[in-house]
Amino acid sequence: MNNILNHIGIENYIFLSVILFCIGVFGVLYRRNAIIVFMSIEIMLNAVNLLFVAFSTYHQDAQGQVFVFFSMAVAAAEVAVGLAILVSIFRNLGSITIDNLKNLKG
Amino acid sequence: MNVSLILIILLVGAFATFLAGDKLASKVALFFSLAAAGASIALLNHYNLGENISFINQWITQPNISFALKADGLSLAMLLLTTILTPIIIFSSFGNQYKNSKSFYALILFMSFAMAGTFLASDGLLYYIFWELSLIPIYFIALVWGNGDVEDRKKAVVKFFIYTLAGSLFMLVSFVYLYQKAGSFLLEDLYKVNLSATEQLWIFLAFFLAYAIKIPLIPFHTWQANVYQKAPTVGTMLLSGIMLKMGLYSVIRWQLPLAPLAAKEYMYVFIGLGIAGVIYGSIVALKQKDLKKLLAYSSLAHVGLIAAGSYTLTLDGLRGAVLQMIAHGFVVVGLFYIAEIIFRRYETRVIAEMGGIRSQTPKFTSMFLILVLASVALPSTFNFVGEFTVLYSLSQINIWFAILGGTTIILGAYYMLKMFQQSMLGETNTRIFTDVSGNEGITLVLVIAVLFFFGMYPKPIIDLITPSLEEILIQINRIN
Amino acid sequence: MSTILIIFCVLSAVTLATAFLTIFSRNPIHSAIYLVICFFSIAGHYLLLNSQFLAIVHIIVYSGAIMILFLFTIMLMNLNEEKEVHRPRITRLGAIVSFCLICLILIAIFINSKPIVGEYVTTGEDYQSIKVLGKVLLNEYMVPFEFASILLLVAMIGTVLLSKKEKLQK
Amino acid sequence: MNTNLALLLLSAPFLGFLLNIFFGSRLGKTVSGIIGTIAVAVSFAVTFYFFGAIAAIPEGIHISLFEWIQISNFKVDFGFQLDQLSVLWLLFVTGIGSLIHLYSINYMHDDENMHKYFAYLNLFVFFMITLVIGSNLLVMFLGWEGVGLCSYLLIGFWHKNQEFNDAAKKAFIMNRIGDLGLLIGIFILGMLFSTLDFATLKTAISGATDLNMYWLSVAAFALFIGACGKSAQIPLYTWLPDAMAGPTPVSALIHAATMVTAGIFMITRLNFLFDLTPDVQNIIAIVGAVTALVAATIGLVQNDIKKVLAYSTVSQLGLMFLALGLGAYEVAVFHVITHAFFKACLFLGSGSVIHALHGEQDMRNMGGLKSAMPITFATMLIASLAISGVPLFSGFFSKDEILLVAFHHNIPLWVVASIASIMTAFYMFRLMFLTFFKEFRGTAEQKHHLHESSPLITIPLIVLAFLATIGGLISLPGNSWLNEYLTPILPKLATAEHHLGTTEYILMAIAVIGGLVGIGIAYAKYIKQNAVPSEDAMITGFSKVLYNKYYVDEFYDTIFVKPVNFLSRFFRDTVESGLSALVFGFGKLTNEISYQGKKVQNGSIGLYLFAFVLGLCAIVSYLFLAQ
Amino acid sequence: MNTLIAIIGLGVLCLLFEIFNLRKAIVPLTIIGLLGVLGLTISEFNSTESYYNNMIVVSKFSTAFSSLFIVLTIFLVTLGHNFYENHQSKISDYIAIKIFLLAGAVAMVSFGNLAMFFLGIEVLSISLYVLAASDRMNLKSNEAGMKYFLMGSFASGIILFGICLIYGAMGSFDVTEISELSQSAELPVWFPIGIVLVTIGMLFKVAAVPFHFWAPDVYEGSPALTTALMSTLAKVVAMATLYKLLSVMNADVSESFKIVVVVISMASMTIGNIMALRQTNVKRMLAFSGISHAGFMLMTLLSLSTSAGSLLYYASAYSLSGIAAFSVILYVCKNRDNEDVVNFHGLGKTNPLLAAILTASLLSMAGIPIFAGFFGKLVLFSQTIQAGYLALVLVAVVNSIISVGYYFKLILAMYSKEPNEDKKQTPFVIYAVAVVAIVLNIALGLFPSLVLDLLA
Repeated sequence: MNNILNHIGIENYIFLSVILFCIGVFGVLYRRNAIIVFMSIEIMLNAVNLLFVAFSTYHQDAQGQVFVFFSMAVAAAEVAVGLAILVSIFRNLGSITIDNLKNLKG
Repeated sequence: MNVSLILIILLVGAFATFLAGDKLASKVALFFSLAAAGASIALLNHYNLGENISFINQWITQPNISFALKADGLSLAMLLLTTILTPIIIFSSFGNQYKNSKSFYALILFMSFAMAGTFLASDGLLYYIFWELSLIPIYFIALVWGNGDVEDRKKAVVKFFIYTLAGSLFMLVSFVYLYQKAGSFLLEDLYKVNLSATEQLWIFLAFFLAYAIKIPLIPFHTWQANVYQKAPTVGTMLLSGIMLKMGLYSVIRWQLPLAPLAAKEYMYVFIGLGIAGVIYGSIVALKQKDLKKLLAYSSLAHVGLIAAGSYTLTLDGLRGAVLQMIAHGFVVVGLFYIAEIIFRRYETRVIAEMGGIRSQTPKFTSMFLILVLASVALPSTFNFVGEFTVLYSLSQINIWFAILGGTTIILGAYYMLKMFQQSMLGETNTRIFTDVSGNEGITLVLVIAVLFFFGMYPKPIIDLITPSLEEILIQINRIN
Repeated sequence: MSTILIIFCVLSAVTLATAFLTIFSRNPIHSAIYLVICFFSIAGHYLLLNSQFLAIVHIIVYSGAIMILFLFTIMLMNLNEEKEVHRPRITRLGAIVSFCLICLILIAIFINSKPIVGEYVTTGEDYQSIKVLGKVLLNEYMVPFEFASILLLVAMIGTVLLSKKEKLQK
Repeated sequence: MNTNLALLLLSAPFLGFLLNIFFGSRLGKTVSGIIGTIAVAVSFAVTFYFFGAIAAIPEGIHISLFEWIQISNFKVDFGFQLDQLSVLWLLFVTGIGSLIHLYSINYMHDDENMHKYFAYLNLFVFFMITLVIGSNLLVMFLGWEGVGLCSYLLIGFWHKNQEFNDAAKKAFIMNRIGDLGLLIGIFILGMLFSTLDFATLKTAISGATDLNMYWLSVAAFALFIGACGKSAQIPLYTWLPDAMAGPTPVSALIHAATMVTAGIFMITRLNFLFDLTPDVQNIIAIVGAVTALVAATIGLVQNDIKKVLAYSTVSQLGLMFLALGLGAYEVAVFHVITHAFFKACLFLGSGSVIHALHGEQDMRNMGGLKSAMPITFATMLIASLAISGVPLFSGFFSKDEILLVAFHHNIPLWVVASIASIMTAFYMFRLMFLTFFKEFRGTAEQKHHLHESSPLITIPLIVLAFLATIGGLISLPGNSWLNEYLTPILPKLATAEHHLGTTEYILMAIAVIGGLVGIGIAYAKYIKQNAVPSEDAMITGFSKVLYNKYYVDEFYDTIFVKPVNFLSRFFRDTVESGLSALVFGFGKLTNEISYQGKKVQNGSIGLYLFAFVLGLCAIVSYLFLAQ
Repeated sequence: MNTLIAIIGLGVLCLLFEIFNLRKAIVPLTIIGLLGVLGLTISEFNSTESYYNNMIVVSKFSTAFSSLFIVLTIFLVTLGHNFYENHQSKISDYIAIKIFLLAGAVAMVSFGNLAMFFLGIEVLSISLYVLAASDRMNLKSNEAGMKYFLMGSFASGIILFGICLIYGAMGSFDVTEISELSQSAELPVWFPIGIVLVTIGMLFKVAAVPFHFWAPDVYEGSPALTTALMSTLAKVVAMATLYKLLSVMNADVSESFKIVVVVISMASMTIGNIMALRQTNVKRMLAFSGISHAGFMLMTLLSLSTSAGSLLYYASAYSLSGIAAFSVILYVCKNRDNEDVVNFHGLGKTNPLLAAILTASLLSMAGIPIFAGFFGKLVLFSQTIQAGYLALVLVAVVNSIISVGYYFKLILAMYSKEPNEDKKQTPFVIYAVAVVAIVLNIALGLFPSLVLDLLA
């Protein structure tokens, strides 16, 4: 069995996931729609997951993949809580634009 | 029997006073302060018999801090100043009604406790703790029971607190720095530290900042007059009578022996600063309209001279400084009490609103005049002994220091007599001024008796403080 | 250039492109769809790396659960049309600047670092079959596994807490 | 025995003070006056005993009570020294003091605070005795400041009048300027010789081989400044005329006979020091001569009877300093004693006049009192003759000796002193003529009450007049008892030659003629021409300058008092608030930063995240790219 | 390990109480349970053991901090009795979440594997998101929850990325292995970057500048009790975790990294203190004060090997005074819609005891002697000077001075203003918590060795 990284190279995975992660960051900064911001965060987490798997292959080690499970659980939990908060904001405010959340400042 | 007894009495007294309730508070406080005074005199006796009355016990291992109370002559002298003035100050307040008096008197005792601790501590950190602790009660005393407009008072008091705290925090850093070198905060261990001249200079300056603000020396004095004016008279007495001396005492006990090279190198600068304070304070005092403010500036002038004496690094300078500290403590308490007595009757501190009191009150006037004269260091009063010694030490350094510092006896007479004239003399005032009551009289007579007794016979105090001052001088002149 | 590399490049292109589209789409539903595609392409990467189980779980959890949750919410809030106010230029500029910055910095660091030379290790052992993963997860990683359940429990209580109407106790 | 007596000497007046201050008001006026008088009389008696005893003890009696102040290189005992000089001084201090106390019983009888008056007076005598018998400079200084205090209290005795209080304050402060000089001198002596004890100091100075002449001169000069303050010499003389605000007996005792001579006492005491510093002696002589002249010129035109006497006192003190400066200590002492007699007499006489006129002091409102107050007139005439240097009266001998000494040392000084003494004769007789001759110029009311004073007032006057007449006997030219008596103090006298030659007689004649000329001019102007000094507003020309005392007070006011007050206001209003603002400035600055900072925290998540990312970029690039 | 299990069990029990309709008993029973856990934890103090393949490592450090967390939770739960009076139907949820939060916290200081660390921090964060947003009808609370959630997840992403890079470099999540491997010479650059990223994520949690922006807003918007939790428990947990993370992974902290720490520490205290000066909302003010205290605590990272004791001490001092202060704030601001300083006017007259307690706790935070805060600062200064960062100490000193300015603003309001309302009933629990907390604080001040020497 051949290590797939001999064809691709771990650097490529790193670059891919760095770029993907940065796209996620960009999305968080760029968008004001809370849902899209959530999605961007998911992209960030997925970028990391991808890198985990790549490193897992690199080390020929299962732990990396196991960690991805935890990270998925975390992502799910976060999304659930986040959306719950979002819903209550939507109920109070009628909008999910995060720029409208500027009551607390100074 | 050792000196921790005093601290315990005062601390227990503070709690007891607080628990005693508003009605009994003043009496309980007086009782405990008298007990402390008695105990300190008893301790003095033990000390003179050659017994060891110091107390030392490890407190914290890491960092290495000891609960070390060292009672040498200097500390005992200052302790006596504190414990004897405290009952006088408490007694002087008997004519006033304070709301929530249990807290008031408890705070006074607590402050007395902290100040006594400052004078006794021989562990740098313990000393620092007491130093800071003494700040809190006076802050509340001035804030809650002070007079004048609340906003102004707040401003003045907060400035005072932050300003003095600011200074002392740099002292804390110095202590920590020294600790890194010595591995202990004990004074005798700190003596052993080898410091380069630069290090000494910085440590000296950090200490100086703390003390210059506390004493206060110009130009760090801006808190003083306002706080004196705003604080209740009891607070002013505590501040000027004892707390200022904490700064001066610390100069002698801590600053000079810990950074002797710097002290020697920059001696002229600091003496000059002290003397500038003498002249500046005297001149500013001339045109003050408020009696308490005037006394504040006179205090500025006097402590400037004391500080100048300390920085001469001569035995005379140190001794004179200590003598003058004690003398000034008594005289300034007396004078502020005078201001309070006038306030009780005329409800004013503005000098221009007084006048023509002398013809109504022979006793009061005489005592006031005696205090004024003591304040301008008339020979036969205690202040003269101190001032003479300090000026003599200054003349040993440079005759011009003595001449400039000596202007205090001219300018001092000028503003004090002017104040006396404006407040007491002249056509009989239309408002009735009843002569001193029994309590007031006793307080003043006590103060005056002390001033005259030690003015004529300062030997007991001189003998008490000289050995420890000589030891400090040995440390100042040590060669590392 | 091997086939595998070509596949990798294609997948990567899809991943990045859909990720970008997710962010740039004006309609949240479109974003969601793009995101689903993005997730699928990531699952493709997993398959490429030969971890089939993870790929499947990934699709189930992300595309199946999380994205449905998103879609439900979008529908619930009736957000299918663009409601987003026009963003100030400074925000966009800031976002682009920081994106470029962080991207450049990270990539620069990785380029600067020593490249991995030589062959990648191939132990030949099985390390990513369901069997192995199961063993690792339930033996070595038993405690975190259990702890993850606490995480989910907390999330559940929290969600309930946030959504539950209180009985008025007046 | 001697110790106890010395203590009695000292404590009697103090006891009197205590009794009067605490119980005086209850004892009643007469009793309190009697207590005061007896207290001083006791001292006088004791002094008399010592006067007798001292002859047997040439080195003096030294008493040390306890250790007072400790300095690193020496200790100062609270001790006393009774020797020829101090006993001599005590003799006239307590003697004249007793008389003046006696005088005051009547003089002050109308005052409600008479017990206080006697208390202060007793206190003064106590401090004066301390000053005189102190065995070291510091005890002397105690007395020195003490008498200053009493002077303050007594000048401002009528404290309801703020002008009097101003005068008292001025006296105290100007004295203190001198005191600072004295202290500086004490410091230098202490440093140089490690002692302040007169006896030790004398041995140290005379025994020393390598004296630091510079510092010695500085010390002597500083001490002289002290003397200037107390003895009202230029430039510190202006307080003395103002001090006339006090009751007249006080002026007689303190500001004529005793306290103001303290400077002379001190310099005489330290003659061994001053003898070594000729530069300082020259300064003293010049200052003395100039003071004598300046004060005499001012005295020419004063209309207040007491002011005339005050300037006369300053002038006479100037003459004494002239003598001191020329090294003729015994002459100065001689003049001190005669001056004490006749000036006290003059003051008491003027007091009697003022008393009779119910407080009137302006000579323009007097005149013709000769008949109403014959005893006062007679005694004052004798005293005036004495001060004018008319032969056979005491002043003649003492003043003549000063002029003699001046002539021998320095002709210009002699000229100045002679002019001053001619002026003295003029203004004294101007005073006599204006007061006692011609018609009474006061109100009818006053005229109605004119009367001779009671015996309590006249007896002291008579005694003093008697002493003023015969006082010269103690030091007759060529056969001086005084010189002999003072030899232990002034060792030079033993070797000094006193011969009377032609020069001396000529000088004497010149002085006498000068004095008579002065009297003559006064006679011509005020009796013949019947002139009365013009109203204040009408005085013009140089006499206006003189009448306003050369504007010295105004000058001091402009260059010292006003600048200090200006500075005080400037410091109070500008510097203090500036410093305060500086301190508050730090607070204000941080508060302002805080206020601006609040704007950054604008609530926008985008901004927060942007800061987050920037922070991350900064840290990562610093750590991994910048290295 | 036993602690963790017991806490989780307790959390589940809380949920069960709800089912059995024992709402009234929840708080007392939880407190009793927590006290039991505390006893259990302390009994394990001297045993150093690792459980389940090194997932949980019980050491002195972890037990000491766990005990502190448990004590803080006891206080917070007790305060909940009063705070959640009007939310009886949800009280079990609130309490359970807090207990689970504690479980997360304990996991964070006793992890032996980065997986535990990550899960712990997520449990803690998610609980906090929920608690922050828990006042669901209040827009401020929603906003606070949302802000915290968005930024928190962002930070979680960064932490995760960091962990990933560490894994990439080391091939393991086990801290012992990582620690051993980090000694070897040839390390890919991934490892230090990973460490830095994780550190940044944790700096966000402790609210250090420039990752602090969320703190004031979230503190202000959250329900007061949640703010109390965040400013005491959460901050201390994050700080302890950061400390443990850096020390346990033996991540050879380079000089330049230390400089970064120094700069962040300086910036945190300065900005925190200066910004606090002009705040009128007490919670917001304490948020900024918390930022500055985070700056102080970061000083411990400069001497990792020796400063565990000082960190524990400082954390205890700070959090105890925070608890005391917040219990007074809870009392004063109950049934008010804001926490403005105005509400504190005249407290010295209407309720002198609570005013005194608040004063004492503020003085402790300001570092006035005899209160524990002073010794906290002292040992920090001492260690930092020893480590050679005198400049940092001087900045810290200047900051201490500035901080007095705003602490005293509150004290002044209590003592020099007239009260705007009459005295109101003070619930017993408030007194109890406030007094116990401040007494503990003073006790720590009088006998600092008790805590300082614990981790020596």
